Amino acid sequence: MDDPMRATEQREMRATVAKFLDDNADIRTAMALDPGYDKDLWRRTVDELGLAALLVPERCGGLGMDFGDAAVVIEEFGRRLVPSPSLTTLVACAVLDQCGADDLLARIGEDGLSVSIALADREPTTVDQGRITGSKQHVIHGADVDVLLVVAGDDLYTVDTTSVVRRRRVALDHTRALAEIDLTDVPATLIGPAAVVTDLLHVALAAESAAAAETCLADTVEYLKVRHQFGKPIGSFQALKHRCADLAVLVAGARATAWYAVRAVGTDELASVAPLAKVVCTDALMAVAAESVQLHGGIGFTFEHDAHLYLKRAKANQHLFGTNSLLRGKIGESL
Amino acid sequence: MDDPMRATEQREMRATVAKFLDDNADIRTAMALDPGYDKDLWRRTVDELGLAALLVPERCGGLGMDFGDAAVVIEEFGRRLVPSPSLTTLVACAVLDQCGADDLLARIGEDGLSVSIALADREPTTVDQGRITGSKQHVIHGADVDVLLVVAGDDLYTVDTTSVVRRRRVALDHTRALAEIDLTDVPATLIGPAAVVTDLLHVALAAESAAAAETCLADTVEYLKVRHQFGKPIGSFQALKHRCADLAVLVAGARATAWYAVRAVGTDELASVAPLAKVVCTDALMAVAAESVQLHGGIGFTFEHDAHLYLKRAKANQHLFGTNSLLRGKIGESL
Amino acid sequence: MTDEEFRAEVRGWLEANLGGDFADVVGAGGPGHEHEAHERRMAWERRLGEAGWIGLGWPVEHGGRGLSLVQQVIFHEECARAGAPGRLGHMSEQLVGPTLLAFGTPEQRARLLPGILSGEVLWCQGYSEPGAGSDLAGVRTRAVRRGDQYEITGQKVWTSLAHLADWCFVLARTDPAESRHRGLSYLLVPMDQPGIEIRPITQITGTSEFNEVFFDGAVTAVDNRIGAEGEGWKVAMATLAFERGVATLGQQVGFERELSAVVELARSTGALDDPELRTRVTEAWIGLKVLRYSAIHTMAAAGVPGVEGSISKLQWAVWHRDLGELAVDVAGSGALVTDGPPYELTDAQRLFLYTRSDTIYGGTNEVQRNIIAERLLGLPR
Amino acid sequence: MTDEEFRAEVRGWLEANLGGDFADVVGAGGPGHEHEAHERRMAWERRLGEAGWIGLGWPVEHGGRGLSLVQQVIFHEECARAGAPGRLGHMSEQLVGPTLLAFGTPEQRARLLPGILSGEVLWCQGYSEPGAGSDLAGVRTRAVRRGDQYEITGQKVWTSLAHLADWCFVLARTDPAESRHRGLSYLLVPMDQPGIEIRPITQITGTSEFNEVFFDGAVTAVDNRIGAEGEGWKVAMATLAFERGVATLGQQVGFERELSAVVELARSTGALDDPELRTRVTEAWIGLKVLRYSAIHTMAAAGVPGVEGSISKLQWAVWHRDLGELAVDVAGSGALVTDGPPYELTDAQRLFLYTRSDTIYGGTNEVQRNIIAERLLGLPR
Repeated sequence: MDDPMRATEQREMRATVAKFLDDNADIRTAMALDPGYDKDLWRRTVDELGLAALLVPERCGGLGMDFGDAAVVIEEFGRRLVPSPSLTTLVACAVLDQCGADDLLARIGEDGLSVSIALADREPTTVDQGRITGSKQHVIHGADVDVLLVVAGDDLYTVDTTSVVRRRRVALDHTRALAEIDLTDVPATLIGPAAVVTDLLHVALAAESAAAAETCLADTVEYLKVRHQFGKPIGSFQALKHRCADLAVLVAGARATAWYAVRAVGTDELASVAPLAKVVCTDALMAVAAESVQLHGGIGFTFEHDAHLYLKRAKANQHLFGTNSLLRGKIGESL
Repeated sequence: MDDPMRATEQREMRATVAKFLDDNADIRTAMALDPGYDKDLWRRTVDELGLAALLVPERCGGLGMDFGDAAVVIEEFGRRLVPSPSLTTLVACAVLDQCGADDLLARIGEDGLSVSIALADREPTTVDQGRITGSKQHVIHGADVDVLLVVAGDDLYTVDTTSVVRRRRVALDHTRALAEIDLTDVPATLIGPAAVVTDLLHVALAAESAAAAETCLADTVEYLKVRHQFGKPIGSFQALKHRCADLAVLVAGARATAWYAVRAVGTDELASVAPLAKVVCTDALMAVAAESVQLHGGIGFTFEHDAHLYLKRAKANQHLFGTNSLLRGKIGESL
Repeated sequence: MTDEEFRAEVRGWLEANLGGDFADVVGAGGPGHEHEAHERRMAWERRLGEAGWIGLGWPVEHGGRGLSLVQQVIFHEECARAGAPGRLGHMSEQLVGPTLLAFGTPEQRARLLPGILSGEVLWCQGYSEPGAGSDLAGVRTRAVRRGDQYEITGQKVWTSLAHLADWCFVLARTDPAESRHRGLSYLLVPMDQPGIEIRPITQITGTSEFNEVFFDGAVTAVDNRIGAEGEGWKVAMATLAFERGVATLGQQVGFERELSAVVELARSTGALDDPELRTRVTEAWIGLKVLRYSAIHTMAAAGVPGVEGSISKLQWAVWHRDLGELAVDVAGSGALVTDGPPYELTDAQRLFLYTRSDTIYGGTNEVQRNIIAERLLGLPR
Repeated sequence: MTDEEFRAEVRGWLEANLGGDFADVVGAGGPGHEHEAHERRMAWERRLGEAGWIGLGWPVEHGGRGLSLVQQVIFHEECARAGAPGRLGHMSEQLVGPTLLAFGTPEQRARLLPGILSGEVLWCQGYSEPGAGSDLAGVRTRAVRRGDQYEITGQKVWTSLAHLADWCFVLARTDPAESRHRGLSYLLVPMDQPGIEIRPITQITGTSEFNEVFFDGAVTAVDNRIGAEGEGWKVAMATLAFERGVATLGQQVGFERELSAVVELARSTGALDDPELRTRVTEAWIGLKVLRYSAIHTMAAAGVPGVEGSISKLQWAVWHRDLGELAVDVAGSGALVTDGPPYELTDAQRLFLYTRSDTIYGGTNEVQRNIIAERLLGLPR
């Protein structure tokens, strides 16, 4: 959702990204590729949209845009479920900027590097004299990105990707490959505190999920307008209309919440808003995607139709970087 | 719901009770009376339906019927929300029978005494050398019944009603008066173990609530058939139809659960089924009553219409003798 | 003036007045208490009017202050925060005023706006009828023209404040040959006349906020018709859109206070340690944040909301109703009895019962869903 | 034989066979595994047939055993408890058999029932079409009579087991001049012929259970029509009612096993200590009890259920779908990845995805709600 304060500017950028993806992204092909995303598309994303340089500050030769702009890109990728390391690359750049990791930022912007962040422990991660040992899981496109940031304890490090063992796992969500990463006494460069990493990932997932929910609902509504049963469009059946209306309320709330969370980046409010936004927006996507499968009937249960891709993305987003029940539990503790 | 195994016999009894109540019970008048119920109606209930003697064994001069029969009576009172100590009297008789309290049972049957059970502690209840001290609350019609059974520790006692202080409280549910009872060194007669008291109260509330849910849904459906808006009966609007259908599923489940619980009285299964049935059936009533208010629109928000009486009975039943969240918590512990 | 300066001004004024000679009405007339302290709350309306706090968003040339949406919200927020009494002038200011501004003649504006701005003249709404609740086009109250007057006969219902109001805005059928939304007119009718009888309706809370109003040959001047004869539907629909305005954000301060009370209650009854109730409290808390972000977003994005009003209404009404049920559930068995005779409800019980009306009045949930499905999503009728 | 003796007999036989040469199919073909072990499961059908376990409730004169509903339920319960493989003969026994018993001619019964009873002949269902899913009266597949044959052209969809079945029961339009539910006939069509093409449909689980079936001049003898020409609607509706029969109670044993697995998973992931998930697990457990009591009650009260079937379908489908989501939620982040390439789902993931079909096939939730609202509650169309 556009920041109303900067509506015109962001609207143009959104339109550019949208057109680029509509013209070039082929989700079905990409998700069937070995890395789980289309590396050529990534290259063109970098070259034509300047995605890698988007959040790289101007002092490092980048475009120096802010997280609100990044959210626009994340949303357009997200609403189409385009497999891509764009979300993690953008979040990583925002983090690196806060840590003042100018050299790495310059390199990412210049060479158009893809980045991911290894957050979730598979086995405990420890750092001893500048070397990390441990194992990470659920690293988005982690087997294939150029740069890996690793969270260990309260700090964030970067590691040489050739010194770690990276395994692609088949993910429930076909459109988002996940990797396991083993680190054995791997030399690591300290980047700074990891404090905002999780918050920014939550905000990114929130923005993506709200946008995906919006698109999934719109697609479902369109289907209800054309699909006829009992002699009329099924979208004229009031029971379905009311369910769609309830979903529209959820989506409106999710959009507003995501937008608020994006604006909270860089403020004290971020720590409390980010997990809440993640929960609200991914739950909204799940509700919409579940109804989308149901309202499409049999066709919604086929692999061929996209409804299940939204369903799987929804469930994955609910579970990534802290399950929603866990996050809600923490929110409850703060009452 | 009739026990299918004894369908004919119970159907007749149900019809008799139903006719008696339809002809004689005036809920609005009764709930406005000082005791909160119609004592004359109680007297006629005893004389004409033999309610007090229903569960009194034949050896004590009673009718010697079983809890399935009692459930039929409880349901017919419950579905009409008739204020009456009949539920507690019947449960008390079932308990007294199990404890072999023949003298008291004979007296109840013969004199048509009304009975209630003081279960919930207001202040801790202790027994010392045959004397009870403590305070009880939420005693159904407790300020006005002839006989009071008091649970203290694991045991059930009867106390002289003139030796206790009884206070009527205004209840949320206008159709079920509740009392507080203070006991100060009151002589008490031990009746037996209190083990099944709560279970039987739960089953009784379950049966009552399932029946009330059924009637409340039927009344709502009738209203939807006659109320016209936008040029047709609002019951023809599919969104409302589907919501009623979902309620019908809930009610069917509640009826079956209540029926199963009633049949479990006297078996080992009772302890696990009773609280579950109480939860399921009172929740179903709440769902139906809440939708009933909504579907009646403005008129459902008036004191004059009965919708709110079901809503209040539902909420009260959810909270009586262990709130549903508490009971569900206990069920969860048993997993 | 910056928004923060404005906020300080509002706060200062409220402190002086609610801390001063209006201390007795702090918290009066909130949800479930609408029937209380009418006289003092009418005095409060006049005090607001004197100080220029009515018509904040109206154009300056019509006696308003031409303030921004943000500042209007600030005013409502501060009022809620300070425990200012529930407004009796809500319908006057939020419904009739904007209607006059949009559809009134210069003469009508000059005659009727000042009384609203001064807080001295109270209005009530004459839309719903026993046979036409959600379906306003089914209105059957008739107005027959006799010379320069209309003679009105019929019955209205759910008219809050009818017994206090000076005027009622009535949707009536002026052309009996037409049906549905054609042939209706929007008439302003003085309440103090023999042809009008008012009967209070007792609600499920045991109190009365609403009334039935019987018109039996009540009269009003033709000059009191807003818009052309037969154009009443258009005027009435616009009025309904005004209803869902900036008050929503201010309302949330009240929600916040209610939720805090529920959390406190939950803490005291131990419900916060119950897994199920704890989860529901958390969800209510999250839900309120979403309401807040939604209101802020709507305001920032659009200005005056259109169909977004239906989304907002549905969203908060459901949240509020759920909060009401949560309140009695965390109260536990304490919710079984009331504070005292005759039927003095606890706050939790009041919230439980009162919020049942939220999903009904001002357009039922069902009507809001129709609007969202058809106008926002474009689903076919 | 008492019910308990019967149960002992069933249990003994199952132990001997599933503990013996059918040990390899224990647990095969359950929800989400429908596509597995077809050959061995066909052998299992034949073994059931040999031992007389098919057609338990059918009249003795037609080769059945005339057992009571309770005993039929016992058989299904014991099968589920022993982990007997998912039935391939479900449609043969539960749909076609009862249809032949109710509407077939003596010749048709004599010719077709034995193959069903022996477990040797498999049937599939040809009702749904791409344009007519929930709305069966919209069927467009046509059957043109040529002499003593029908020539069938059209497309069916969601046909499970089409690639294994010997016969398909097809709802086709024999009178093109009629529309909706008039002019349809109920035809039995042999699958092994050139005019039929079968294409598997890949499901969201990544596996294939259902097919599209294309009829392009496929033929069947007029003798294979059940009921009169043009009376197919009546026959098909009766078949649908048969579908919701006694299998429900047996099915619950499977549900119980699934729920136990979810509880175990929750224990192992710590989800049972999470207030929210713990509450949901408890609710699932309570819900299963309600399903069980409901099935027992329906059986005791009514015998063969009518509209009660819609209540039961809606009730269990929603419960099962919720269980599927609960399964992946208690699995937590473990549900993010699968057991291995290519797309080998965990049990929890499978349940999550597979149960999405429960609320769609065999009459969507929406269709069931229509039936309940109109036929049980009598609400107007």
